[in-house]
Parts: sequence; C-alpha cells; structure tokens
Amino acid sequence: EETTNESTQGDSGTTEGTTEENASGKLVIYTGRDENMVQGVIEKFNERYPDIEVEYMTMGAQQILERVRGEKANPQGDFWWGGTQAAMMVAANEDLLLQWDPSFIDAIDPLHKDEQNRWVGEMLLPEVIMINSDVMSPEEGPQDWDDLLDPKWKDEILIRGVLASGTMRTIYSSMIFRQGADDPSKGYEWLKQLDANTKEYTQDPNALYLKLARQEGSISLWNLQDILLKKHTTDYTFDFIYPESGAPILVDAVGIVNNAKNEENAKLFMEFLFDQETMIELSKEYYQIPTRTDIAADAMPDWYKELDLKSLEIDWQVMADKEAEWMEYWDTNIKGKGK
Amino acid sequence: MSKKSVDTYEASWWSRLTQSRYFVYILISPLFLILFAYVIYPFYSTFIQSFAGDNQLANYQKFFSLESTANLEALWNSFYISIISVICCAVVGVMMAFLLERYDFPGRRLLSILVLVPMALPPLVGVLSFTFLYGESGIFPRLFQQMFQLEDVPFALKGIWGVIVVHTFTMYTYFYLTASAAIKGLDPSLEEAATSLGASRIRVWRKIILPMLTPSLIASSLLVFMVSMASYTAPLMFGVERTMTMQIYLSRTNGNLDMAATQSTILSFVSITFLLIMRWYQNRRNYQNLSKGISVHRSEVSSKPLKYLAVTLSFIGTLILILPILVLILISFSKDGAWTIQILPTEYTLDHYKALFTDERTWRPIWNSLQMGFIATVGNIIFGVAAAYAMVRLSFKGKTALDILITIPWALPGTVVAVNLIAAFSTESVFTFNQVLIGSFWILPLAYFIRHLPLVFRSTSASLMQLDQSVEEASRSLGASWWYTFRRIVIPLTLSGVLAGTLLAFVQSIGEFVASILIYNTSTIPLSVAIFQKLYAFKFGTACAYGVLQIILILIVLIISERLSKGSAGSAI
Amino acid sequence: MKAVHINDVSKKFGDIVSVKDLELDIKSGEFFTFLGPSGCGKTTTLRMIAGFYYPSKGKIYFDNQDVTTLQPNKRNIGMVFQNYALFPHMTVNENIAFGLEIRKYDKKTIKEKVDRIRELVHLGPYGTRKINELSGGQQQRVALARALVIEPDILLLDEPLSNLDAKLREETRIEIKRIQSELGVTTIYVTHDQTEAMAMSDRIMVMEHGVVKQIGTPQEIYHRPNNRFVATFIGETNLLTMKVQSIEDNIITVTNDNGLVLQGLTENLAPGLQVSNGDEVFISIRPEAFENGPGENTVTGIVELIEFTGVSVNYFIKWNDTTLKAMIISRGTAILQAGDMIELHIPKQNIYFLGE
Amino acid sequence: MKAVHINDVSKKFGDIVSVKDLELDIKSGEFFTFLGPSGCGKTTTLRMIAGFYYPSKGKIYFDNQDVTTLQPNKRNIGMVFQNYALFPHMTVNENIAFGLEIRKYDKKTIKEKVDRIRELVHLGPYGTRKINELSGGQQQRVALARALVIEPDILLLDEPLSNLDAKLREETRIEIKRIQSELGVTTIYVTHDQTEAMAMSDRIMVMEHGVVKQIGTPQEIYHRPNNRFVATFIGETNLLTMKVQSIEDNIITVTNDNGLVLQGLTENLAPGLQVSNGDEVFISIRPEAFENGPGENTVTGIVELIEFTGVSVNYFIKWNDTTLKAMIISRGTAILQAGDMIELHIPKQNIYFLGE
Ligand SMILES: Nc1ncnc2c1ncn2[C@@H]1O[C@H](COP(=O)(O)OP(=O)(O)OP(=O)(O)O)[C@@H](O)[C@H]1O
Ligand SMILES: Nc1ncnc2c1ncn2[C@@H]1O[C@H](COP(=O)(O)OP(=O)(O)OP(=O)(O)O)[C@@H](O)[C@H]1O
Ligand SMILES: [Mg+2]
Ligand SMILES: [Mg+2]
Repeated sequence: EETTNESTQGDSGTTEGTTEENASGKLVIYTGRDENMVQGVIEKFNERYPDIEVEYMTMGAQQILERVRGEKANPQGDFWWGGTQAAMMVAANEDLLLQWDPSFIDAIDPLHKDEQNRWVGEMLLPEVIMINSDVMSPEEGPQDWDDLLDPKWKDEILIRGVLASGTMRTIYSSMIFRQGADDPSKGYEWLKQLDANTKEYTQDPNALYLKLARQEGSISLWNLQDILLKKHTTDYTFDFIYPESGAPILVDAVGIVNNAKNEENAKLFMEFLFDQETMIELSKEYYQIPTRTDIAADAMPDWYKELDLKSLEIDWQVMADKEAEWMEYWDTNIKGKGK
Repeated sequence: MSKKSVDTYEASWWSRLTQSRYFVYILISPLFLILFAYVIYPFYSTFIQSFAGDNQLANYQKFFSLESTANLEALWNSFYISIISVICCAVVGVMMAFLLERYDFPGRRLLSILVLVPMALPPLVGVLSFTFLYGESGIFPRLFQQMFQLEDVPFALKGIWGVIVVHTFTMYTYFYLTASAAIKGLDPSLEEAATSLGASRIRVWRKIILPMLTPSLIASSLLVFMVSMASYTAPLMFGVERTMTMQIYLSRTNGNLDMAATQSTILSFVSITFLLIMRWYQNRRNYQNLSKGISVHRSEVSSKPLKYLAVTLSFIGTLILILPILVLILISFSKDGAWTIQILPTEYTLDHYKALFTDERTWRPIWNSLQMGFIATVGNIIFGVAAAYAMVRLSFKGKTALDILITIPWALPGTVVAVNLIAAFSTESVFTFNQVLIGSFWILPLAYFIRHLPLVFRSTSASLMQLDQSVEEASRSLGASWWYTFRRIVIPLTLSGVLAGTLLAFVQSIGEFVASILIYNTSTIPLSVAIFQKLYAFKFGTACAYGVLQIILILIVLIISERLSKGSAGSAI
Repeated sequence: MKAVHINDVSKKFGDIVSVKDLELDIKSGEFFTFLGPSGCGKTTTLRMIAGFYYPSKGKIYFDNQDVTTLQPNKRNIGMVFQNYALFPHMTVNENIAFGLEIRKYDKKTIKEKVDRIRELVHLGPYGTRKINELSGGQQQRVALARALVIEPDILLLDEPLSNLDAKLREETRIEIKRIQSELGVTTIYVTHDQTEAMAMSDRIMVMEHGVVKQIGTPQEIYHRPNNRFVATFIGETNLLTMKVQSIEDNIITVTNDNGLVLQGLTENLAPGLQVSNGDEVFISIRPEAFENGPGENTVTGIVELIEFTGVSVNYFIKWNDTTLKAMIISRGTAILQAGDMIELHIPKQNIYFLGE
Repeated sequence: MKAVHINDVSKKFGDIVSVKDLELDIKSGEFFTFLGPSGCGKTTTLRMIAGFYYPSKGKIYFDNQDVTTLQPNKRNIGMVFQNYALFPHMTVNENIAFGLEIRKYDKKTIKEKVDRIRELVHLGPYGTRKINELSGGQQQRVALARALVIEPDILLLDEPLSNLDAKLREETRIEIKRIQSELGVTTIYVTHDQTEAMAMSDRIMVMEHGVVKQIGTPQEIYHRPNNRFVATFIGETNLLTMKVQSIEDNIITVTNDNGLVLQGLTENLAPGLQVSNGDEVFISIRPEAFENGPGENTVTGIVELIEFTGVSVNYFIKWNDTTLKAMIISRGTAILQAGDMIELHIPKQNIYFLGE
C-alpha cells in the first residue's frame, strides 16, 4: 500500500512530469546477460522510473527461447534481453516477438536488426582467437584463422561444443563461408584441419574457461566481450588476438515479447537500454560494442578506440540458409575425424 | 470388562458399494485422475505433435532414414550408454549396500550416510568436479604423471567411459537405496537354507539374494536407465554429443519442434519398452517372503578376516564415491584461477564463503528449494505409496497403463517436461482450479512432483512385493480397517523402501535444474538456479561454495532420515 | 456367537479348484473342526470365512447376513494363521494388544487382558521380547494369544498348536475349549492331530481334494465312517476287500480269496449301504479292535514287525497272506519278537462294513 | 555317516541363556531326537550343529573334526527349517533341485532324483507350482524333500512333519527312517510328537530350559525316567508325592496323607535313587498302567470326567481326594458316565519311583 501512496503523491507533486516518468507497474525481463550488469542497468532504470517494479531472470539464450515459446499462450515475460541472432530469428518466425519501431531504430545497421524490427541488435560480438596469456603472449599466438591450422597448435585448441552454441555455429559457418559458400567442400576441408588440431570440444563456456585456465589447451575461439571481461575483472589470465583477416561479428539482440503483459514498460526499458548514455557506460564497464552507429567515437572508452573492428565479409542471409546443413555435415562427417 | 466388538456390517448403499467387485476402480480413480491431469494432459501434445505435417509419419521416416544416421546413431549411443550405466550402477550400488547392510562395525552408520552424499552432488558444479578429478588436468592424472615422471598424463576420463563413470558415481545411489531396503527385508533364513544345502557365498548371492532383490533391482534399473537415456550434461561434458537428448536440443534450437517431439516420443518409447520387458521379467516370479513365523536374524559374522575385508572395502568404496564431493569442497576454498597446472590448488581463500554469507540473497533460494522440495515430496509420497499399494496389492485392469504413465515424465528429458508443463499450465484449466500456474509458486513443486513420480512409487512397490501379505490379513482379521492396517502395519514394514524413494525424490527436487530454469520466477528462485547464476557469472568458487551449502543441507536431511528410520524400519519379513 | 452358513461355495485359483461345492452349517457356539489331508482345502475354506478370499461361486452367511464379500475387519473374527503372520516390528505385548487397541479398550484393561492371556499361553516373562527373538512354538503362542484376547464372535484356528509340545498343547487346548464354551464363541478349528480333533470338537468335517467326505460328531466319524476315505483317514484301520458269504439274522459273514472268514453285525453297515450275498464290501477293523487271546473272529498269525509307541505296541501280523495291524496296550512287559506267533481275536461289534 | 560330538556347549543371546553346558554324543548313523517343551533350546542346538549359530562356549565336532566355526555350506548337512525357509522365487522343482545343482549332478540325474523325491512326499503333480501357491503342509513337504534329496551326512530335521496329517506323517516318517537307515545318515530330529519320537528314535534327549534332563532309548525314557520332569513330560502320568512306609524284599510300600497305599518293586527305582523308611518319594503311574477290575493296588473311585480320544477313553477318577487319570482302550462300547463308580487296579511293575 505504501507504494501506491508514494506514487499518488508523486503524481500530485509533479503534475507537469511526462507520463513516462510516472509509468508504473511491473516489468519482467528474461536475460542472458551478466547479472551484475543487469542489476546495474535496472538500478539506473529505476532511478528514472521509480515506480516500475523490475524483475529479471537469468538464463541462457536457448532457455529463454524455450520459455517464451512455452508461454506463448499467456506470456509471463515482457522483455528478452540478450539472445543470439539465430535464437531471435527462430523466435520471430514463431511469432513470439513484438513488431515495434523504437525511436532509435534508424541508428542501427539493417544488418543488425530484424527486417520487421521484431528484434534489434544491442551489441556486437566479434569472434576472435582466445589465448591463455600464461602460456603465450598475443604475439606468439596464431595471428589469423589460417594460422590455427598450423600443426604446432595440435592439441592446443579447445572449442566450446559447436552444435549447442549459437556463437560457435556462426564462427564455423563463417569459416566455411570464407572459403566460398557455393562449394562448401573447401570449407569442410578447412574445418577438418581445424578439427585435427582441436583437442576437445567442451560442454559449456565454463568448462572452456576452466580447461583453458588449467592449461589443458591454450587457444580457443570466443567472443571478444567475454574475453575482455575475464581479462579485466577476474584473475584468469586470458587474452585475445584479433584475426588479421577480420572476425565474424555477431549480434546480440533484444526483443519485446509478443502480447506481453507490460508491453509499455518493456518499450520504456528498451528505449532506456539504447540510450546513448547507457550504451557508453556499458561499453566502459562491460566492454560492450554498441550497435548504435550514431555514438560519438570520443565518448567511447579506450579499449574500443584501440580496436580495429574489421569484419569478415559475410552474407548473413546465405549463412542463415546454409547453417543448419553445414553444421549437420560438420557434425556427422568432420567432427572428431580430423585425426 | 465388557466385551467389545468391531463395528459390524450395516446394509447400506455404502457397504454395498464397498463390497462391489468394481469398488477397486473407485479406489484407484484418483490415481488415474492425477495422472490424467498432470501427465496425459500436458504430454499428449508432444505425442500428437510428432505426427504433425501432411505426411504424418514424415518425422519418423526421417528419424529412421538411413541417409542421415545422426538420429539412429544417437539412439544407439543413448541406449548402450544407458545399459552400461545400469550395470555399473548396479554393481557399485548393490556392493555398497551389501557391505554396509550385512556387516556391523564401528563407523558403519556414518559410512552409510556418507555413501549417500553423492546423490547430493549439485548437477552443474558437480559434474565439473569430475573433470577436476579425472579429467586431463585432473588431480589423479596429474598426480600419476608427476609420480612416474611421464611426458603426458597417463589417462584422462573421456568419451563414453567418462559418461559412464559420471553416471555410475551419481546414480549408484538409486541402487544403493533400494537394494539396502530390500536386503533389510530379506528373510535371513533363505540364505541359511541355501548354505545348509551346500551353496557357497557366491552362489547364495547369485541364486538367492540377487533374485530375491529383483523387484528393487528392477526398480532402480528402470530409474537409472531412464535418467541415463535422458542425461544431457555428462555426455556433453565428455564429448559424446550424439545422444538423444542432444538431438532433441538441436531440433528445438533449430525451431524444428515436430522433429523434437518425434525424438522425445521415440525416447520415451524406448524407455517404456524397457519398462515392459522388466515388468514381464519381474512378474514371472514371486518375491514375497513366505516363511512361517519370523526368522531369527543372523547375529554373527562368520570369519574375522572377512569382516575386516568388509570394513576396508566399504571404507575405500565410500571414500572413492565421495571424492567428487571432496573436490568440490576443495575448489570452494581455493582461489579462482589460481589452480592451473598444479596437482592441488596452491592458494586457499575463504572469500567465496564470505561472498555467500554477506549476500542476503544467498538464503532465499535455499529456503525456496526446501519448501518446494518438501511440498513436491509430500505429494510424491502420497501418490507413490498409494500407487505402489494399488499396483502390488489390488487387482484391476490397467496396471500396465498406470506403470507407463507414472514413468513417462521421468523418461523424458527435463527440458521437454518443463516445456510441456509450461504449455499446459500457462492458461487456466480445470486441473489447476482455474489458476494460471506458470509464474506462480506452485508450478515448481508441481514440476518436481510430476518429474519424480516414479521414485517413491518404485521403491515402495519393491518393498511391498517383499512383504508377506498375511500380516496385513492378520491385522484385518483383528478388526483393523484398511487404513489402520496401512498405517500401523504396511507403512512401518515398508518404511525403508518408502524412505529410500522419499530421499531420492527430495534430493532430486533440491537439485533439479533443467526444468527449474524454465519455470522459476524471481520470487521462487531455487537453489540450483542460484548456483547456475553464480556459475553463469563465472564466479566459479562461489558457485562451488554454494554447492557445498547444498550438500550440507542434504546431509542434514540424510542424518535426520537415518535417525527416523532407526529401529522402526528394521525388517519387512 | 454367530452361526456360519456356507452355501454351495467353490474356490478356484486359475484352473486349480481348491474347494468344490461346499455346503456347510456351523451352529452358533459350536466347536467345529476341519480335518483332511494336507492340501485338501482347509485353509482356503477358512480364509473364505475370514474374508481373505472371495468364493468363486456361492455365498457365505453369518447368521442370516450375507458376508460373502464383506471386509474382513467387519466380521469380528479372530484368526490364527497357519504361518502365524505376526507383526515383526512389534513386541509380544504389542502384537497381542493390537486387536484390543482397535476395539478402543482403555490402557489399563488392555494391559490386564494382555498380561492374563500371556500367562495363559505360558509367555509370562516374554512380554517385551521382539518376535524374532522367540522360538517357533513361542511365536505360535503369540499368534494364538493375539486371536483369543479379542474374544471374537468367530474364532478361526488354522493348526494353532502344531508347533507346541504335547503338554502345552493339551493345556492350551483346554484353554481354547474353555474360552469357547464360556463365551460361546463359534470356533472353527483346523488340525492334523486327530486326537485333538476327537477330544475337542462338537462336530468334524472331513475333506478330500476340496470335497466334503463326511460331517459328523467325533464318534460318528470314528466309528461310523461313511466311506473308505474317512475310515482310513481317521485313525488307523485295517481295510480289507471281502465278499459277502451269508447274511443271517443280524450277522454278516464275509470271506476273501486268502481264506479269511470274518463275522460282523448288520448294525455296523455304513449309512445307506445295502448288501446281499456275493456282494463285494470293504471291511474296516481298527487296530485297537483286537483283543488278546482267542475268541470271536480269532486271528492267529506271525508277527512281522513291532512298533513301540509308548502307550501301546503295534504288531503287524501276517495272517493268510493278509497283513493286519493290531494295537495292544503295552505295560512295560516283555514284548514279542518279529517271527513269533500271536493269537488275537476281533469282537464282532468291532467290524465295520463300508461301500465305496 | 558322521558322529556328532558336542562338548560343553552354551549359547547366549545377550543375557538370555538358550542352551547351557550341553554335552552330547551322537553316534554315526544314529537317529537321535531332541524332545522338550517349546522354547527349551532345541532349535538353537540344531542351528549350532548346522553352523548358523556359534556356541558362546564349547566346541562341536563331526567325527574328530572341530567344526565349531566351520561354514554351514562346508558341513554337508541337510536341514529342514522350522519355518521351512523355502525360496519363494523358485518353483517346487527348483527348490528341490537347488542342493543337487550345487553338487554338480547332471541334468538328467537331477530330474530323476527330484521327480522321485517329489513322488515320495506326495507332491507329484506340483513340480512347476510356485511356492506361494502351495498349502502349508505342501510347503513343509517341499522343505523336507529339499533336505532329503541331497543325501547329506547329517540330517537335521526341525519339526519336519508338524503340518502334515497323520497318514502322510506316518508315510513320511517311514520314508525318513528308510533313507536314514539305508544310507546310514546321522539324523537329528526335533519333534513335539512323542509317539513319533518313540517310534523313530534310537535315542532321545529330553531338554528343559536349555539343560539336558535325560538321554536314553525311547523305552528308557518312557519307563525309566530319571526325574519328575521327564516322567511328566513324556507321555502322561499320575505323579503322586508319597512316603515310604516299608521296604520288604523287593517290594516298597508307600502311602500318603489321603490314605492311599500303593506297592511297587525296587527294580523300578529311578537310577541312583536310594530310599529308606519315611523318605518322601514321587510315584509315577502311567494312565495306561491301569487295568480293568480289581487286583494288585486296586483303585475304586468316582469318574469325574471322561475324554474320548478315538483309540481309548480317558477317565479322571477321584480316589480319596486324589485325582488319577486312567486310560482304557475303547471299543465303541458303552462308556461310563461322569459320577459312575469305577474299579481298576495297577499291577506292581507299573509303578515307578522318582527322586527329584
Ligand atoms: N535371537 C534370539 N534372541 C533372544 N532369545 C532367543 C533368540 N532365539 C531364541 N531365543 C530364546 O531361546 C530359547 C530357545 O529357543 P529355541 O528356538 O531353541 O527353542 P525351541 O526349543 O526350538 O522351541 P520351539 O519348540 O518352540 O521351536 C527360547 O526361550 C527363545 O525365546
Ligand atoms: N494361491 C494359490 N494358487 C494356486 N493354488 C493354490 C493357492 N492356494 C492354495 N492352492 C492350492 O489349493 C489347495 C488347497 O490349499 P489349502 O491351503 O486350502 O490346503 P490345506 O487344506 O490348508 O492344506 P494344509 O493342511 O497343507 O495346510 C492346495 O492343493 C493348494 O496347492
Ligand atoms: Mg492349510
Ligand atoms: Mg524350535
């Protein structure tokens, strides 16, 4: 009851305040993002909208998809924060996401959002080469994708289980794409050689980090943000090498659940999340690379400035069409057969 | 002293009803109702969906097509991993049960609690401790490497065998619990009879004890077989990716829900076939104790050396079995990232516990899990015991159906179960008293209840099969109503079986993750999800410390139940 | 206190017929015994009366009330199970008190009753023992005490004394009898001990293969068996197949191929049996029918085998190719040796004629 | 085929002493019976011989080999358990064949042997039945068959016939006896049936409260009991406390306060018993010691109670305030009524003198 009291008081106090600031009610967020970050953002959000009661639930992207899918008849979540492009596309195709044009939509590269704006990329994830800096310095490591095939890295490469990971699937597909999408056999050959050097496919990111840290291997392929986060905020000695020929750049996206109970609040949250200020701060603290193209370069943190975000030339449409087929082929014919 | 007699017969509609041949169907109807509401209703859609499309069998054709053998390969892998898992778990579980039940020595009671602890191994961090133990950079491989100055580690747990080791270590408790309940209830004079006829110890085991344990062995075989079929993390961890669960996962990720439904249906079909074979095997024989009177319990262990051997074996066995737990504790005290290429961690810290104990949000999930686990387990006990009784003691048509329905939620992967529940209960329905369960507190206990249906049911029916029916009759003849008999005679005499199932159900509920993550909400975060969140944030040490808390919690439960069962659940003879 | 009426009851287990077309009236307060070879359906019948089996056919009435499918606990019976069926998780006292607690006696009364009955079955000091610490006979006594203490309307005793020694058996027998007649409890008793059956029963039913062979008082059953089965089953008898030679007045003379000639009385013909000259009849002579020395139906033969049974000596006597068993009371005096000649006689009234 | 020597054996369960200082020699091939009231320690002794209990004190030898702690399966014994202990998960055939399989007979021999023994215990058609589909007596027979079929060195039978009817019991008894004497198996038998014990045993041990009371042949035990316990326990007896009035030649005259005067022979004094004038002695008179009509030691009294037991009639006779039980062979003739006068006599040689 107190909350209602306060909010009515607030109402009478700031009669001229925008209706938005008076927004109240609930907001349920399903997120695949780092918990600390989520909490930080929500705190900030609540500073602006004190009457919105935000709940969040941390899950993997796949689990969010399952959940949203199951709840289709009566959605419980409002906002999906953090999902791979693939998961978002599946969800959009199953009609699980709201078609909506936020105010900042034009500032986002069409490559990084859904055609119908059912999902919008929030940040970019370059997929790079990850190393254990205890074992080698970035200079000593493989400098480009093709270097990975060097026999000297035999049994040094650890890979996060490919099929279960949207990230890894994209990396592997782009490797095939890089060798020519029309005839995947060259790509397959390439992957076969990579497989020969691969020591192990790990069950999940944690296992990958642990094994890498414990020097069961020293090289992996992983996304830049996580590497930077580990490098700067934990005791783990990870570092990265940005491949010379460029990296496949994934999108991590957000979306509003179709028929959400608190659709308006979700919209407010999305606007808030894409606020330039928020984005800059997130890139400072959480090494996020914003999708928004209209942020002044000066405002961005140093690590970002040092980075040469060179992208692999990729036709995402082709990738999306072929991925399943390629991955199945890889899974049945290549995986574990390189040796 | 006036002579009193029991309430006798009155010719009312009620007595006419209760005496009817068909009254048994009224008795069992609640069981079927519950199964209908919480198994058939949520799960039939999966089944129907598997036939979706123009060509109704298209998915099945695809599954079995020889062009892409991924599915068949997965089926085969899952199947034989499960079979081997069952065998390994049986060997370990029954052996420990035998050592700890049959020999009395100082410390036996402590060991018999410790040996149960592995079932408390938290699913997410738990499996990782195996890598820390036997993986490529694990304690043992590195230890041997250093000891013998080898270039490479001498061995590392990998592939199928890795999966089987993990399965064995985490699932032998199914066998241990039910087998020790059954050994307690076994009439000792049978063994004596066999030895008097000249049978050696081994033969007594092969011909008398093991066959007499059949109901409990079958119960646990079923449970283990099905969890192994539906196991996800272990195969993934050891790189055996071609399994049924993985295929289901992939289909769902790719948005191919029909195929996922087909795969789920086939998975449960295999499990049900296994169930039917086991049922047939079990029903061929009788396992009820028949001896006249109550046999004398053998009060002596024959030879001293044998006893010492038993003590040593059970000690070593228990130690090996709880190693993963010990490693978990070790990690929880070691500094994140500092344990790299050494055999044992070099830097220790209390930080992880500090982090836990200073965060007020730590305790909420523990309380949540306890609460929800408790509710679900109470439900499981009531349903499981009633169903077991009906199954073993009443005669009615539809027993196989009952058995299958109870089994299905256990045989399917957790994700599939959860997704079905979400779909079924995200709108109002009569089965939920016109409430939306999704998003409410009740969905989690309900999920645990449904998923763990077979646990209490199986272990209780195994115990019941052993119990000589005439003691029930004796009670009835003395005027005890069915309910009184049930309370005073049946329950005390099958207590060890009921308790075994209860423990399994409760511990499983506390640790359940796969389904929980899909249906929890912010106010009902269960312990497993809380651990996952720590892990997700890569606070590895803290996650392990959290896991240790969970283990301690379960240990307390185990100790309490040991106290409870002491004395009363002596024997079911 | 209740009459039991069994109306054309059969019980099948699958294909196996355990009890067939059983028709039986047990009077209120009667002491009724089932006798019959092992496996003849005694326990099955008892269990139907108790309500643990439902008849495959027919009805069971207590007084006039149809109880065919009434629940066992509503029947107010007390039963001793052949296998005791004691509650292993309870002490002796708890086992005995079980039925009393259900009948909601107060604690004190229960204790009194339990203590009394425990003394009675000579288990005085064993009240707090666990069941598995008792000997077989002691367990049986607990089972008996448990059934007796509730003073039921109908007492069903399935070989309740089989594991007790003669002394105790007799005492317990008397006690059962006392309770039975004091309270007028209808008692149905299954035993293999014929002496017991004879001594205790008002009436006896003899069964074979699930079929009733004869129902009657002990004396009727023993002395006027209806058929060969009853004659040979109850007590020992020498059964001879013979031909009727002549019927004069009330004396029947029979003979056989071995040259045996015996004389008996027409009053000893089995009920319904009609004989005329040349008919084949069965002759039943109880071993104890023999008397020392010559007389009516003198038997002179060679002793083939001697059995000493305490009270008496049994002689197996070869007489014209027929072996007869004779029982003579032993008095510790010198016993004959195998091969000795012996002379005995059989009083006419001790010879019985049976049809089938 | 093995002698059993039990050397000063005791067995305690916690504080409870079940068997105390037992000293016993069973000869090879002997048929030896344990008799005693329920709970006296028979089963416990048997189980020590079988190896299921270890004596708390003392040693057990088979021939000269110390087997005190030898495993049961190394002893080559066959045992019928008081509670049968049948394997519920096996059929009748499988139960019986169990011991044979261990002895590695070939399939054919096993089948033959099993079929033979099954016929023998009258379970011919029951070979493939499950144990839970058998009646109590049928189960007992399976237990018996299972122990007999292996033709062991030592056969331990714990009330193996308690649930069988008299006919079958006798047949089985004869069969046991036959196997025993044919193969010379040392047999130790526990029974509550004294007739059985008398008829079958070479020697009998009578126990009470775990202590041996007498060991001897059936005749010795019955006619020359060492003490009151044995006299009253074995068979029935009239036990009177009397005073020695005079000893003349070999005739002892005793009397009591009720004015009874009886005469007996000195040869009937219990072993080791010395009496002189004025001593108190116990007199044992078996009910069957009475003979009809007057004679030595004439007894004239009033019939108090009559018991009909088939073979005989028991009269309880009141004679000068002492009640005596007399057993007279019944022949279906008219029986006296309670209250009638009766005159009987007791031949001198039928009166026994016991010390304690
Ligand atoms: N495990 C035990 N613990 C304590 N006391 C026991 C145990 N087993 C037997 N006894 C006691 O020892 C005594 C002898 O028992 P035992 O079984 O040898 O008797 P028994 O002579 O075979 O009697 P029965 O004829 O009734 O079978 C009994 O008083 C019994 O109560
Ligand atoms: N559950 C059952 N299934 C099949 N047959 C059975 C079952 N119970 C009993 N029988 C058979 O029915 C017959 C009668 O059994 P019942 O137990 O009534 O015999 P009984 O007269 O009590 O014999 P006993 O004196 O040996 O105890 C037996 O031949 C037995 O084998
Ligand atoms: Mg019976
Ligand atoms: Mg005994």
